[in-house]
Amino acid sequence: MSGSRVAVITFPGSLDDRDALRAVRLVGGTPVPVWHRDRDLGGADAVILPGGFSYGDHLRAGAIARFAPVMVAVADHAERGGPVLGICNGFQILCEAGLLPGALTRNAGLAFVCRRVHVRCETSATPFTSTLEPGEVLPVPVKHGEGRFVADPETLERIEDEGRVVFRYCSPGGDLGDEWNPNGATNHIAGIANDRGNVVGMMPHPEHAVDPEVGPTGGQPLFESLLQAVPAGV
Amino acid sequence: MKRRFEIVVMLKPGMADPQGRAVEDALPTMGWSGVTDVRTGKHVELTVEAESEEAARALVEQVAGRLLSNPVIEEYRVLAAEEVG
Amino acid sequence: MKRRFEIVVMLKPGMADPQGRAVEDALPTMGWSGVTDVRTGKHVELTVEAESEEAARALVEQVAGRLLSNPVIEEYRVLAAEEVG
Amino acid sequence: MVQAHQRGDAPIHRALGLTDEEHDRIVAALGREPNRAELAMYAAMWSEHCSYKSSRVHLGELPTDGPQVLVGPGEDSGVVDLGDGLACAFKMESHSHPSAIEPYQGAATGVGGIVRDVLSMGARPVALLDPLRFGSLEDARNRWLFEGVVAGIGGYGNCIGVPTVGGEVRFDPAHGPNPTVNAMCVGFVPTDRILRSGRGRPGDVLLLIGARTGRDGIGGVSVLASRTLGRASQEDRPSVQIADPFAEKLLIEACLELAGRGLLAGLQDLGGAGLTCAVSETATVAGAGAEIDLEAVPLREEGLEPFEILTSESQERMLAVVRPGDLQAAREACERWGLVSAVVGRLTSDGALRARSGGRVVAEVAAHSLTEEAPRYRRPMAAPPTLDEVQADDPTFLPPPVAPGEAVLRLLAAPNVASKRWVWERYDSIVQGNTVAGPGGDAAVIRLEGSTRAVALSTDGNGRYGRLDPYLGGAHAVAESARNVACVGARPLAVTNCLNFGSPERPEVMWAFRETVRGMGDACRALGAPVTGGNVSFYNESEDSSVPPTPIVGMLGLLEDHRLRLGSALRPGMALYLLGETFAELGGSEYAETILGVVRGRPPGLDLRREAALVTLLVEAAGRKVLAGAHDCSDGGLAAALAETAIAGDCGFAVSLPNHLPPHVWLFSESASRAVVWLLRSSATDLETLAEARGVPIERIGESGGPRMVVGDEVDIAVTEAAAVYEDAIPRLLRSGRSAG
Ligand SMILES: Nc1ncnc2c1ncn2[C@@H]1O[C@H](COP(=O)(O)OP(=O)(O)O)[C@@H](O)[C@H]1O
Ligand SMILES: [Mg+2]
Repeated sequence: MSGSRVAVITFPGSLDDRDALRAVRLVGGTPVPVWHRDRDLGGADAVILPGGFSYGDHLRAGAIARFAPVMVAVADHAERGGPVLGICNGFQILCEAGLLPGALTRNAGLAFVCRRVHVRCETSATPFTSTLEPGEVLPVPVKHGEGRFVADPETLERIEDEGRVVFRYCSPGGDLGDEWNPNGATNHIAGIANDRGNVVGMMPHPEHAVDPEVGPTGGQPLFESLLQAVPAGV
Repeated sequence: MKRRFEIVVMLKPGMADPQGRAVEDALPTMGWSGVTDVRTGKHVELTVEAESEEAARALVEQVAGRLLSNPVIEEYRVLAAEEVG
Repeated sequence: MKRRFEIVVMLKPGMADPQGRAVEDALPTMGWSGVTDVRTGKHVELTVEAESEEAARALVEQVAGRLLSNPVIEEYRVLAAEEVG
Repeated sequence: MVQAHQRGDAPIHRALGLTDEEHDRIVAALGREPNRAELAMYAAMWSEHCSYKSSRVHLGELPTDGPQVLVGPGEDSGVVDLGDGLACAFKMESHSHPSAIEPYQGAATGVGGIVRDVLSMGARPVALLDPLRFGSLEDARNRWLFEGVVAGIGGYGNCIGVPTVGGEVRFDPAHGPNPTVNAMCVGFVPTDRILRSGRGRPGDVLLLIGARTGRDGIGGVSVLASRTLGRASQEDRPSVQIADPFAEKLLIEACLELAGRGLLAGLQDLGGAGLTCAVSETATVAGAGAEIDLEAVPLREEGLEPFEILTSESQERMLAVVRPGDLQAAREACERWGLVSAVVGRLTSDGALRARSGGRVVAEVAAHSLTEEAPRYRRPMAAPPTLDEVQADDPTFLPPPVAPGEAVLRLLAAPNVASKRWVWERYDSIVQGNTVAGPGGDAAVIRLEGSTRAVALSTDGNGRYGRLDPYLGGAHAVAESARNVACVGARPLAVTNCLNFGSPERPEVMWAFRETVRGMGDACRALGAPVTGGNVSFYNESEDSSVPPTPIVGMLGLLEDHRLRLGSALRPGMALYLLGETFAELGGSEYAETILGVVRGRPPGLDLRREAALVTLLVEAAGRKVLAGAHDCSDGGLAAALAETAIAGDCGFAVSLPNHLPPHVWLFSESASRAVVWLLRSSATDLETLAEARGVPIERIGESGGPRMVVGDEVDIAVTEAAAVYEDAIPRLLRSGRSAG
């Protein structure tokens, strides 16, 4: 049987699109490649904006990609409550497009960082974390140069109060602290959701954490949650 | 009619600027003292072809506000434009 | 006496400017036409404390030429300074 | 019409790096004086960088064939068979000169160049490695170079989505004015889709794809490669370019789509000598000629002279050879990827390379006269007079000034040994999702998707050895890289290399070069790993100093089943063995440099039969699941090897000292052909039997476990303390600059 259809968008400069397609396949979903010039999502139930350096990350990461024709379809999909996951560059694009609040700025260390980190799930109320318990810790890799989440105080307060922080960087044991925060993100924020919870952005790479042969497996629950949220053929 | 514009994009006053900080920290090690409040940003120059000065300016404001800068973290200013025939 | 300086660092003319090119190529697809010769660079603002305007300027020239830019590929200009008491 | 070039302008050819003799050869080849455009073409093509005129005769001594070799030296990169219908293209190249004056852009464009070499074979780039050499980090300029180069390599590799999975960083005062920046790229290609050159036919179209052409590196090849850095850095500004990794990413995808759809008869990267090199080589190998129209070349700025267009080295461009019938499809694919493409010419049946501009011929030369008829020199060679004396002065028998325990900690903090995490955490080492083992181990492991096979990759080169004995320097570089891939369980398959030297016009440099090549050749033969390609970088000099002989070897190993891969992180409760024999060899060792402060004596000897036996044993034992892990002994000897595995596994050990050698000699000797291995006690006899069968000396030295590293009564250090020293050494050196004045 073919599982739920998950679109993965390829922008010029997308890098982890193949990995995201592979991850969808690995957990039993049906990957649907979508091109940045396309005007629809190929009838997909959910969509992933993958990591990479769309348009070379010129100006700001995601600044140019958010104008791509396909982003209209992404916005519609989000509007209808469809699941949208932005990973790394995808997260940056969603923020630039205004589908998520805040912005992702240059890492505090001023350098790209590729490292295995741990993130703590803060809410089950998204299609990507429904099978997780708040407080659960996942090992996942990060690899980015502009991942420091920032937002103005009011926005930040709202995100926190409404429980829209999805992941925070933490120790293997789940404790928070600057030494566990790879980019200086405000409140150790690694991922957030929109007010309805259907649009999620995160800097860590769950698609690089599904295959035990090449890394940790902390990304599996996200894809499993997604397949449950959008059962095949619904 | 063509005009050359200069646009400056800087982080909003409150926003941390790690790069500016790094420059500030590097200065004393190079033997330069007395420099403070270093802020870094982007400088963009572009040529616009439009019937009128107004039309050109309007376009530049659009591009600067929606593409060159992100209002969530940055602010921009357009420096005086000059005609380039 | 404190003065605030603005320094613009741009790639030398003739040097490829991939960022400027990427912006220029993207603009039409966003519905903005008539923009050409996009060049991007760095904009740095800093405050200098020195006895005289000359001393301050000399320091800024040093910093701009040796730390903020690499003369091999870039050129800089110092925009008018203003006193900040 | 072609206007004659007056003898009066003779200095022009000299300014372009051509000797008067070479100028006369050009006149002879043309039967007339060359015009400016033609002169620029010859100057570029006959430069050391493009023609290998000083190295060719020696490189001929390297072994280049074997059943695994599908494409040997000569093409853009070598290709070897991996089985399962897949092949591996790989090559290493230098970009030291530009990096020395603009570290970020210099290193970044170096990565771009080597990636295009692999792409030219139709291969998807799957891994990058970056062997680097700098002066001491105590010096501010060296820190600027180091941080800039690392940022540039990451800035490019990360943006094109090719994981940087390995490399080296070593520090030597002689590299201060002349840093060495090499980059290696590895690509995979279906065996039946390898793009060999020479498939072009008269009538085929030359399609230029990618970046527009600007005044980049005009005469740069000649000036950069033929003048010493001190003089060049004034003249060569246009030769440092601004990298455009985004354009490169599009170029990779577009070219692979064209190759995959069978739309290419050939593909050439544009590197040194730009269009001239790409077109003349394409024509020569096809036994054809070529017509190009310079006005068809998309330009970045107006008013380029014909000679500038012909020799511009603008980055991120590829030249595709396309059958006329495939042209439209090819151009549409480029457009889809947002790339400019332009028909700049076609292959002809006469052997001439003819360039037109404005309808008139601006250059006309025999294509092969640029390539095959380039000069070749057998330059004078002489061993440096002082070498014997330096070698005779053996530090091995100097009394140890510090206790072994302290020596271990100081070695772990020595930049050559210390952790390079600061570097490789700045690189995306996992993109593409096939990195089974990234940086930090003996060799990186990249799996072949949909197969249990994987390649193992390592780069090595020990500057001290090369300086003290170029022959051994070359041989050890090959041996250590083979040992490194064997330590993850992989069989050495083939070698690429980059030979970084001073001016070939100096007899002692040329002698060292020849010795190095001899050493590499012997080691490659003994280890069954032929050389499939590489790069020679001469003139790594500034007025006052030259790099020591710096051969860097990139080894490609094959792992039949990556699930049997060995790690270098120690695990508790294991039996610890030392494979190989330890001799009193501290000459040129890290211990001698760091603790005794001397780089003298004779480097460790190398018995290639022993090395081959060790490699075979490691591969065999790994394949039979006898071993739990392995780590080779290199800089810092057994002590450093043990400490590195302990730190990697956060696991201590207790080993006992033998009585046939003084403790510091046994701990720090850098005798070759050795590795530390650990295994379940129950496997001990299996290992001993295998070792005996292979004739590899084997010694059970102790057990793993506990929080401390204990060696007899001589060393007792907490693993956490050692780890702190090892991990913080390089960050601390970089910080010291920031705080201190
Ligand atoms: N410049 C670099 N880029 C990426 N990885 C590096 C670099 N320098 C060192 N490494 C990694 O650090 C580890 C140790 O390097 P090194 O001490 O040279 O290994 P070895 O001595 O076994 O050859 C290796 O995995 C190597 O790939
Ligand atoms: Mg090693």
